[in-house]
Formats: sequence, structure tokens, C-alpha cells
Amino acid sequence: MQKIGVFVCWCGSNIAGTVDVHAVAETLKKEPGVVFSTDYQYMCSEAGQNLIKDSIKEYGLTGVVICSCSPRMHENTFRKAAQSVGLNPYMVEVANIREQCSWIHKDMATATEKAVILGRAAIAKVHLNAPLTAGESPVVKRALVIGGGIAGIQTALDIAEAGFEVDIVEKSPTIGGKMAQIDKTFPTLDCAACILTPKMVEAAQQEKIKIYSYSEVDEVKGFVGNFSVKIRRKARYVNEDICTGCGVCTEKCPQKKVPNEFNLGMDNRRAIYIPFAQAVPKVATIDPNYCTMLKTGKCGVCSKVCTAKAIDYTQKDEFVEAQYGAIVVATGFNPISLEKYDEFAYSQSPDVVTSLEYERLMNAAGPTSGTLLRPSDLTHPKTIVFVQCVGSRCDGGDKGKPYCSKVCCMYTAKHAMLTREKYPDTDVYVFYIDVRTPGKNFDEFYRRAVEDYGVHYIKGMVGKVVPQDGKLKVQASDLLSNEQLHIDADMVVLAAAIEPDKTARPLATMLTASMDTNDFFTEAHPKLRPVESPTAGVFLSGMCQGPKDIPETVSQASAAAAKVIGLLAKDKLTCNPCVAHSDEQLCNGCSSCEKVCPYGAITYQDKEFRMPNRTVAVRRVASVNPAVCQGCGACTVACPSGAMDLNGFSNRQIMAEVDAICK
Amino acid sequence: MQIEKKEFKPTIVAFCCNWCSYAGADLAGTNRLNYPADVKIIRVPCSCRVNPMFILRAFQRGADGVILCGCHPGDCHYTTGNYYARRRMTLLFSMLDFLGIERGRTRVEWVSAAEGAKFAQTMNEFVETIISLGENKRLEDLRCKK
Amino acid sequence: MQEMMKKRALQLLQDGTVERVLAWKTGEFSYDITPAVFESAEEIEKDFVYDAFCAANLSKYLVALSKKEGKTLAFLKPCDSYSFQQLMKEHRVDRDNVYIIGIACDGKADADKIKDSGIKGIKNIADNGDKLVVETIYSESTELDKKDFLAERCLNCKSRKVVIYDEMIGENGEVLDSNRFDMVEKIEAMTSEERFEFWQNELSRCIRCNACRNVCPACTCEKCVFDNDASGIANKAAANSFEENMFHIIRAFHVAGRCTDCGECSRVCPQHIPLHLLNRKFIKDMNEFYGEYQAGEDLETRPPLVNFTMDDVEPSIVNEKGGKE
Amino acid sequence: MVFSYYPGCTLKTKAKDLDRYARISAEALGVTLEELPEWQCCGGVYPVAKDEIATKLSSVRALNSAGEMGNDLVTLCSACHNVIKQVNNDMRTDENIVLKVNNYLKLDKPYAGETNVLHYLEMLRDAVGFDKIKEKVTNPLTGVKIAPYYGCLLLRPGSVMQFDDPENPSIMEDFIRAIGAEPVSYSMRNECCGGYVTLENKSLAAKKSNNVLESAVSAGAQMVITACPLCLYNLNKNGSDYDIPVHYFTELLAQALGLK
Amino acid sequence: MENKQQLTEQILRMSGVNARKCMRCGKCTATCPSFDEMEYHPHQFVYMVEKGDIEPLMKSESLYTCLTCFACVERCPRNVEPAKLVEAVRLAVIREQGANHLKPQDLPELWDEDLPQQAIVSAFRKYSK
Repeated sequence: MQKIGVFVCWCGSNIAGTVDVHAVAETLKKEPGVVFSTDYQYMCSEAGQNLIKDSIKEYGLTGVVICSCSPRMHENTFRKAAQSVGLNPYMVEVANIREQCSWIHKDMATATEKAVILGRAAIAKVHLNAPLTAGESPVVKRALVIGGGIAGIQTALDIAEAGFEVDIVEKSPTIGGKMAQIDKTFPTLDCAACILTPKMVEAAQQEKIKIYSYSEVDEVKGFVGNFSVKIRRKARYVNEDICTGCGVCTEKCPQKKVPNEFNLGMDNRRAIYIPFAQAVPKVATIDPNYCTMLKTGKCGVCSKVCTAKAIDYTQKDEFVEAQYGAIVVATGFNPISLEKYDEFAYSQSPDVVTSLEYERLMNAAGPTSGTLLRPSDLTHPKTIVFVQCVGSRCDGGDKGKPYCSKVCCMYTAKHAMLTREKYPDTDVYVFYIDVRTPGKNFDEFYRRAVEDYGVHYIKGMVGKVVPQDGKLKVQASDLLSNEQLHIDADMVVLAAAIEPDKTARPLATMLTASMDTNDFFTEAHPKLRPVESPTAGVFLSGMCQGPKDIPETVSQASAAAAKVIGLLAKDKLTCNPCVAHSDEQLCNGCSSCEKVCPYGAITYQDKEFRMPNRTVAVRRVASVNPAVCQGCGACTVACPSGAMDLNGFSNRQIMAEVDAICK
Repeated sequence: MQIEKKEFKPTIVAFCCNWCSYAGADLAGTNRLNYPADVKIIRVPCSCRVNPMFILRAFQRGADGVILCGCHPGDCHYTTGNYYARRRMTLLFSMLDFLGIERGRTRVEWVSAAEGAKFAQTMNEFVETIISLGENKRLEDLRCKK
Repeated sequence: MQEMMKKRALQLLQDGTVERVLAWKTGEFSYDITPAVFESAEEIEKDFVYDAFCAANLSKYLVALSKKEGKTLAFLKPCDSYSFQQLMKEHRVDRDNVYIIGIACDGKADADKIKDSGIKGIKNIADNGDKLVVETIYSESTELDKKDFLAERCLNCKSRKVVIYDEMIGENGEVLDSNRFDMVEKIEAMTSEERFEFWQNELSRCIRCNACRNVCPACTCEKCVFDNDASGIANKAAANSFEENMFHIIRAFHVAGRCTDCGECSRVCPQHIPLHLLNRKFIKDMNEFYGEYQAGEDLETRPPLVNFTMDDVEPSIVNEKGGKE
Repeated sequence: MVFSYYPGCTLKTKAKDLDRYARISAEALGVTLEELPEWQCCGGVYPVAKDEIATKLSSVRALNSAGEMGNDLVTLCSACHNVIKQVNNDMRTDENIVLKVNNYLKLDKPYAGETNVLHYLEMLRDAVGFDKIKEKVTNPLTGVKIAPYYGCLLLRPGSVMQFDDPENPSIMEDFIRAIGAEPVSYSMRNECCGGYVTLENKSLAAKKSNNVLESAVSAGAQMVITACPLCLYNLNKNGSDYDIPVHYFTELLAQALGLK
Repeated sequence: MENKQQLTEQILRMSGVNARKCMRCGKCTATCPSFDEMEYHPHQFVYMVEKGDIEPLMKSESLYTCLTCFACVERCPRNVEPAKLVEAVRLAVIREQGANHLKPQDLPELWDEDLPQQAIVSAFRKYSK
């Protein structure tokens, strides 16, 4: 039997004005288990807290009920007070007789009666409270960043800056991501490479950062503070430590007809290649799909010309297993495939390009060395039509993505503006549904494109593109003048919707992190925890969480880094003790709880149970990882056998409250 | 002849999730928005913590109405809890209706931490409904043939 | 059928494929058949029976049997196979330890219906394909059409397809368009008052014998919450008039999304309470609110109660779509 | 290989060639086309409105009749194909239509879209295989530059027709390659020729037809092929700015197979 | 007013179209091969039906210049299906007694000997009841 003390607070006249606090204390004194009951002016004051502490000591209280303001206000205060004199803080319950009683009722008799009932419910609950100890788990002081684009680089740099080790896993041979392919950035028009490559170099030189390029995450185990990750280092057939990046091999390789992915296939590279001049790490990689030596065993030119002797045709995939306290997902995005939108003739004419391809066509390191030439005949295009929202804002399903890709309005304005600036004799049309420019200096930028650069912005959409006689016959609508336009264009640029990288979904499964129907990672809370995944210890950076531009990506990257630093700064994690736990004797192992757990906190194991007649039975039972569980209780209701229960809000505790209220 | 009518004071249990609705109830208090004292709130971490058993238990022990309040769908502190609660309560309420229990006795309302006024208004409406339904007899009587 | 099954059971037992056979044997009367485990050829030769009265769903016994050493041969009717697959989905049975022979089923006879038809002193009922031959203690013999005496659940059969098996005896059937929700709809069409009276009439007969729970293939909890003192709702004897309601509602809720609608609960109820209607109500609601779902149909689909969509119906749907006021 | 075959009214009158060459070619390719015993005109245009029931009945009768014989239903005229496939889709997806149609028809067994509808081209691609056709070709049309004309009816709506990629189809191109000729790629191949208004609005039909032919001619086509009698008529009659022959694809098939 | 609303509902029901899904991109109008012949263009059809302005549409020649080529249906990013609205409005017109757009007596004038059956059949199906 508990020895319970009841403390009724007046809160000055806030409670005492409507509730007869003395009567409440007296009535509750008669409840079973109550050995002490009193009222006082301000329980939260130092004197009030001392009253509680002294009473705990004097009466040897095992449970405390405080009838006062909302537990959201002072529950912690009272718990700490109890703890300071050796009572487990979770033996304290608060009956809310201010916000939910004295402040909403006028009649003293009614309010007093209700206060007593609320007090009784709290007493009934305390009877069933058990001391809870917050568990602790150690924190491995190293972070993993998956994805080496601008998001991943920024996150890694910030974490390293704070003194923690970070590993970056990047699936392609170099870090840099999509930003490396971009020519200029809006709305300032500074060159993307000029601001990105120093960061890439910094990441490479930062002692705390280790870059696993050309690598993928194969397996993730563990939980917040202690993830164990298996990283596959794909064979690049070049010894990374020896290669000097001199590039001789990439010039001598006889296999010249390999589509160059960095320029989106608009030109060719060799079978051994360095993706671009500023690549980090600047080492060569052999493409096994094209290398004659690897495919037929005959060639070996690169090996012969390599003075550093870095080529190794026998290399195999290697695996690294490492421990991390936190994982940041920064897997980024890709433009969607335009197969389904061939009314724009993307597959029918090389002069119909995506915006990212256009980016490369404008770029000095691109296939045309920065001169804008149309791919079909390398002539200057005189009329260019930009089409916005290709595959964005659709009805979902086969039609395309239901969301706005967010960056297209701005980069299209940028393309249009840059084109007009470099080639003033070019006619530029932009077909838009809405121009969306929320962002610092964004609308001004777009207006400049229209007002200063004379870009023709037309509210409407392109309906059909017909390549004919060297032109692209564009049929479009102009909704404001209610006309159908027919434009003979030289190039058409499609603002393809963006979608999360294809590697994100399997990664989410490995991390037990949740995703929305569009394969964007979901955040722990859309407003308040936007850079955390609901899975503890997994953080989100950049486009993998939703469409965003570079400044937003960098902000989120730094925010994620701050969260990681906050986590890694701790030696141990204190867990919320109000977590679920499973009674193995009762558990059927049916997996219902696991299915509703938003945190992936529940796992199963086969356990032996002693049965009658000295037999042993093996049964699959659930166990909850207290470091991961957040205590929502979804599992407790999903569980038919009642094996799953929640500390601090157990079935019996809640039912005791129900009983006390309904008596 | 005058029959003396005893005023019916219903017993009403309100389960409120800690993050939204309980805070909404607190806000109703802070703003001094009245609702009847018949409503007694039980704090739960999330609407998904509420087991149909608790609701039946309340009726068993004499409650006349039970209401469950949680974060608005999409705003759950635990992301998905109220979605499960919504399904569970939909099915439970439908079953009670099927058994001939007055459907006004159970209700789910999504109340955010900012919706103090909505909380008070909801409780006022609910109490009114319960008073109009009168004492909860059917659930108790289901097993005893008159 | 019986002979084919028997022959195959003997073969599999003798060639060591299985250690034991789960099937049926005759109880007190020829129409009172109980599940049985046979471990030897002799037992099979002696007691093995399969006819129109082999109604029991065998799947539940495999929770324990599949954990035993050696394989168990189980004969599963379509109904049983759904239950078995549902148990697999919940990791309650070890598939590798069960050899399943699916048996085609065209419905089981209901001995009570025969008794109710006015035949007195039934001694024996023989299953003769489409006909049932009833012999009485008065040495009378009557031939009845089996289809006139099918159990209620078989008249509303949802599926004649055995969904999981190692081999089939008889030709596997199809999923059927059944009218199984007709009665639920009929009750829904009653007024609230009438529904209450209907259920009061039914549930007031409950004697809490637990037969429904004990036979239910979804009720395989290691320990039922109603038997667990620590659960706070255990009750051996009813504490007040509410207990039975609570028991039946909670039981139906606990099996919601897991109940395959095999109808065993109503079959075994000694008080003839149509308990399956509670389960069907949940099934019907789940189908209507969250899309068609058949428990036990496959191993992958998420049961509706551990699933959600962001635009699920609100509980207030009951005000629009519930029964009549 | 046996298929039920729905020729449609135009193939019995003005477009006998389309039909005749299809039959003899099928036979040569080992396909038996069993003409449905009693078929009625499909109406020529799909009745779009949800409350159009009577106008869908003839299609359902044809579908059900093929279904009763256990066959897939092959159609040839693009319009018939479009109508019958769309009605079949209604019978698969629109409960209301299924109910009303079945109430009306009182078939032995209610029909709910069980029959598969194939266009003759689909049959060539999926049942026969273009590779097999290539083998059987005795008289390849080597060097002939042919513009495939799909029009709108074969392809749209893509989600229902499931015929080919509605924006970038390839089945006719593959067919052209199979008979040894060279397909010409041009973007107007899936644009409308204006066939449905040919009766009333010759100038609009002419404009649309000429646009199609212009695109084909400028891409270097020597002839155009189609599966639709209405398109054929319209391109020939109204597309008079361009003097380029328009043929039924079956005619070329028969020719390549040495049957013409 | 009530009539207007009824008419709108009738059109929406007959077509099965949800006009509210339209995001006013104008792709239907951009892709329409019959644009020049139309008084009201596909996007206007959608918008006017959404607003309940059915009467002007019913009086419009546009009903008979739509080619039913389904390009707008195929290419609409929002699955709005403008052609189905055109068809529904046309039906609303020709289902009225004596409102047939095409009458048998018109035929001889339009006839030529190569005209395939389907041209006539479909024209009657589309333009008369």
C-alpha cells in the first residue's frame, strides 16, 4: 500500500477563490492510502516545495498528489522537488484543479466537488505508479552523412567544425552533387562552381571528415547514439590513395564513346574518367560497363600510362563497418524522366532539352564550352521556348507529381535572363501557370527578367511540340489573350519536375525512417522538428525531405548539423522512461505493435519459455528499445493480449482514473 | 400532481492527448471559458493511447458520455497516432451504434493547443447532447431482458 | 472423399513425411464430430472420419501442433485455410512444420436444422454426397437434401478457395459473391431502439462459457486479457451486468481485421447467440470505410486497424452511415 | 490461334480492302479470325456521357458474344476499336453502367468486362510477333518510306486504350519494319485528322488533314498508312494539298506477305 | 438560379468530370486542334462549367467543332477531361426535343460517294438524338 501525501494549492485566489481548498484537502485525506493532506498558498514557491519535501521525509511518503495548476506548468518542478529528497520523480501526479476546474467554474460547491474527484483520480493513479528510472545509452561521437551534395557537404562541415568526426558516403565518384552541374545560381547569378568547389575542397581537407566516394550504404543496424552501418566501397579499379588525378589515363583510354553523365549524356567521356576538373576526390574511376580490359581482358592502356601505378583491374567491392551516433540523410533529387510527356517531343528532337541539360549547355565546362548552341546542328538558337511545370502539380499517378517542384520558376527566370543577356537577339518565351517566387529577392529577380531583359512571360501552357523542317513548331495557349500561339522555336527547354533520388526508398527501409507517398522523407514534426526524422538519431538535410533551393538546403543542412552536434555533445542519452514495454509472458509475437510503431522501436526475438512438464517452448516475442520509443502508446492498443503497456500511463492506471471519475 | 424532477448531472469522461487537446483544455481555462463541471479530463500521451476498453470501462462504471480529443489529423506529436485512433474509434462507435447504443454518447473531436474556445464549445455541446439523451441505461441493460 | 483423405494420411504417416495427422473423429453421435490428432495408422483406420458434419475449424490447433517435433498433416477446408494463413501472418504457426492438404468444401450440414425439421430420436446421419440419410431409434430412415440443411454460414459462404496448401483433394473452389452482410444490413435498417432490443434479446442469454473465445482461431493469445488478473479487466464471474457486453465488444474488437469470418463462434455457442454478426459488422465497416480487406487472404496486406490513410473517414461517419436512428 | 473478330459496318462497305487484306493475312500468319455471328454497328464514336446506356449496348453484345466463345475480341477499324475498348473499360470500372447494361440485356451470365479487346495491330505484336511476320514476308517493301498515322482513336485516352505510349507510340513503326519498309518519324502522327467533322465542316477537316500530311511529307514519307477508314477518307479527300497515297496497313501487310 | 445550378450539376454528372481539379494551366487549349474554330476554348468550357455558366456554352457553335480527339483529356495534367464536358453540354442541347443539330434531310447535301459509313453513323450519334 502506498503512503500518499496530498498537497492542495491555492494559487493565491486563482484556485482558492472558487475551490474550497481546505475542504478538498480534508476530503481527500479520507481516501485510502492517504496519510497526509494539506493545502498551501503557493505550492510552486520555495516554501511550498519545502513543505512537500519535508512531508515526504516526515511521513515517509511513497506517492505524492499535487492539486494545482496544469501539469504542463509545474509537473517538472514538483518531480524535481520529490527527487531531491529521494522520492522517485515518477511517483508524483498532478491533479489539474486550476485550468480545468477553478478557472472555468463559478460555483464554489460545483468546483470543489470536481476538484475532489480530480484529486481522487490522481490518487487512484498514484496507487499504481511505479518508480521509473530513465535509462541511459552511450553516444558514439561520430556522424554519418549519406549523400555528398551541397546538403551533405554543409552538414558535414558544420559537424566537423564543432569537433566531431563525420563520414560522408557518396554513391558517385565525386562529391558535389547536382550543384556541381549548375552553371549560375539565382537570384545573385554567382557561379555555382565558384561557391561550391571551395566547400568541396574544404570537406576533403578537414581532418575530421572522411569521404567515402563511389560508396553506398548496405545495411544499418542499431539506434540513436549507436548505429552500426555497413558501407560498400564499390570497386573503382584505381587505388584511391596512389592516384594523383593527373588525368593522363582519361586522355589515353581508347574507349571514347561513353555517355558523359556529368553533361547528361550530351557528350562523351572515356571508360576511365574523372567526372569533372574540380572533382573531390580527384582520382580516376573505371566504368566497368565500358572498360574493354574489364570486359574482355584485352587493353590495359590506362595501366601502362599510369606513372603512379594506381590502376588495379582486380579490385573488388570492399566493405567498411563503422559505428555512428547520428545519421544524416542528404540523398537529394533528380529530374523526372520525361518519357510520359512526349507531346513536348523530348525523345524526338535533341533540341528539346531539360533545364538541367540547358544548364550544362550554358556552362563553360559543358559540352559546348559555354556557347549556347543547339544540340542538333550546333547553331545559335534564335527562339527559345521554356515550359514550366512539366510533370509538377499534376493529378498524381500516371499524370505526374502532385507537388510543386519549387525551384523551376526561379531557375527558368535565370535561364531566360542569362540567355537574353548573352544573346540579346534571342527571343525567349516562358510559358507559366503561376510564377512562384517566395524568397528573398526572388520576385525582384523575376521582374528583372521581364522588365529589364524582355523575356516574354506568357500565362499558358505548351500543348504540342512538332519537330519539322529544322524547327520546333510549338503550339501553346495564351490564356490572358485567349489565343492559341504557334511559335517556330529553335529550342524548347522543359522544367522537369524533381523527384527524390531512387536510392532514398531502400535507404528509408534500412533506417526505418518514414517517407511520404512521393518518397520524400517525412519529418518528425512538420513545423517544429523539420530536420529530424521521426526515427530518433536520423536527421534530414536538403531535397530528400522536399523540394528546396540552395539557400534553403544549406540552412536545413546547418540546422541538421546543429541537431547532430546537440546529440553528439552528450556522453549519454537519457531516455524518456515513459515508454512502452512488452510482457514476454503474454506476447503472441503477432507483429501488430510493430506495424503501428512510428519509430521502429519494436523488434522481435525468439525466446525460450519454460512450460509445464519441464518442456521448453520457443516463442517469438516483442521487445521495445527504450532509447527509440517515444511513448505514444499506439502499440498498447494494437496489442490484443495486453502484453504491451506504457510506463506512466498503464492500462490499469488509466482505468483507475476512469473508475475514480465515474464512481 | 407535481412530480419532483431530480436534476440530471451526467458523468462525462474526456480523454485528451497531452500535446494538443490537453493544452487546448488548459487554454480554455486560461481564457476562463466555461463548460460544465460534469466533464472530467484524463490526460493521455496521445489519442492512440486510448483503448476501446477504457471507453467501455467508463460506461461500465457509470459514465453517460465519453469524448476523445486529439491533435488534428496531420498534426500528431507522434506523427501518426491520431490516424490509428481515428480508425479505432470509428469502428468502435459504429459497433456501439449497431448494438443500439445512442450514438451521441461517444464523440471524437480534434482540438489543437490553440483551440481553447473550440474545446469549451465542444464540451458545452457534448454535455447538452448527453443531458438530452439522459442517463446511460442501454449499455448497462444490454444483457438484462426487461 | 473420406477414403481419399484417409489413404493419403496413411501414406504420409507411413512414409515419415508427417508425425501426426490433424483431422476429425466421431464424437458421441455420428453428427457430433470433434477434431482429433492421430499418431498411428491404427487410430486412423479406427476413427478417421470426414463428412458433412466435420465443421470444426482445425487451424487453431496448429498453433500448438506446429511447435511440436516433426511435421503435422492438417486437412484444411477453405475456411480453415484462411484462418491458417492469418495465423501465419501473425507468426503464430510454423508453416514449415505443417503439411497441408486442402480439401474442397461445398458446405457443412447443421444437425440442429435437421432436428428442428421435426425428426425425433436421431440415431445416425450418414453423408451420402448430396443426400443425408437419417436413421432414428424408431428404425426409420429418411433421405434429406443436404442443401436444405446447410449451416447458415455455409449458405453465405464467402469463399470456397483453399488459399494455402501443399496438395489438394478435390477441385479447389473460387472466391464467391456472398450475401453474408445481409443480416448485418437488416439490423442496421432497424431503429436504434429495435437494434437495442435485438441485441438485448441475444446477449442476455450469454452464460459466459467462453466457448466462442476458445474455438476462435483469432483468439490464440497466450493469455486472454479477460483471464489476466493484471489486466484490470479480468473477470471469472460477472461483476455486474455490463461484463458480458464488454466481453463481446472487446473480443470482437480484438479480432477485428484478423477475423476471417469462419463462423465458429456462432456454431459453438450453446445459447445460439449470432456472435458472428458482431465480427461481420466490423468486417463490413472496414470494407466500406477503408477498402475491401479479407483477413487470411494473403500474407502481405496490412490489416485495416494497423493501417491508415490521411483522408480516412472521421468517426462522425457513424452519424451518417450508421444504422437508423 | 483463334480470335473473335468484329469487322464493323464500314469494313463491310466502303472499306472492304481493309477487311479483306486483314483476313487473308491473318490466315497466312496462322491466325483464325471468327467473325462474330451477329454484330451490330458500334456507333462509330464512343458515347462519353455516364448516362448513355443504350448507345453502349451493341458493343457489350459483341464483347459478351466473344466472351461466350471464350475468345479475345479482335477489331480492326480504329473507331470500332476505340468504342468497344472504352465501353469494355466502363464495364470493368463503372458499377452504375454495369448494372444498367446488364439489367437491360438480361444475358445468361452478367457481363462485367471479362473479354479482352485487341486491335489487329496488337494481335500482330502480341499474339503473332513482328519477328514472325518478318520471317513470313516474301515481298518486302524495301526502301519504301512509310509514315505511320495513328490518329487519335487508337491511342486515346491512353489510360483506357493501353494500346501504346499515347505520346510516343511505336507499334506501327515496328510493323513497318517488319514488312521490310522504313518508318518515317513525324510528330503529327498522333494528332487528329478531323475525321468526325468531315461531314459538316470540310474546311476544318481539310486543315487538320493537311497539317498531318505536311508533317509526314516534310519528314520524307512516300506514303501514309492508317487503320481507320475515316482517316483514310479524310486524308485522301480533304488533305488535298499533298499528293501522297494513303493506304490501309493491312493492304501493305498482304502485299508483303505476297498475297496481293 | 436554381435552374442554373441544376443544369451545372447535370453536366457534371453526365460527364463524370470534377471541374474543380482544374489548375488553369491552359494545356487543353494549347493542344486543341480545333482552337481556331471554337468560340469557347477547352479551358473556358471547364471554367464556365465550374462557374455554372452553361447557357452560353449550349448556344455555342464550339459544341460542333470539337473533334472528340481527346488530346485535351490525354494531356491534362490534372485529369480534368475537358472533352467530356463538351460532350455533356452537347448532349444537354440535342436531347431537347427538336434540337437535333444534324437532321436526315441535311444528308444528301453533305453526301459524297466515298464517304465511309462511320462518318455518317458517328455524326448522327454525336449531333442528334
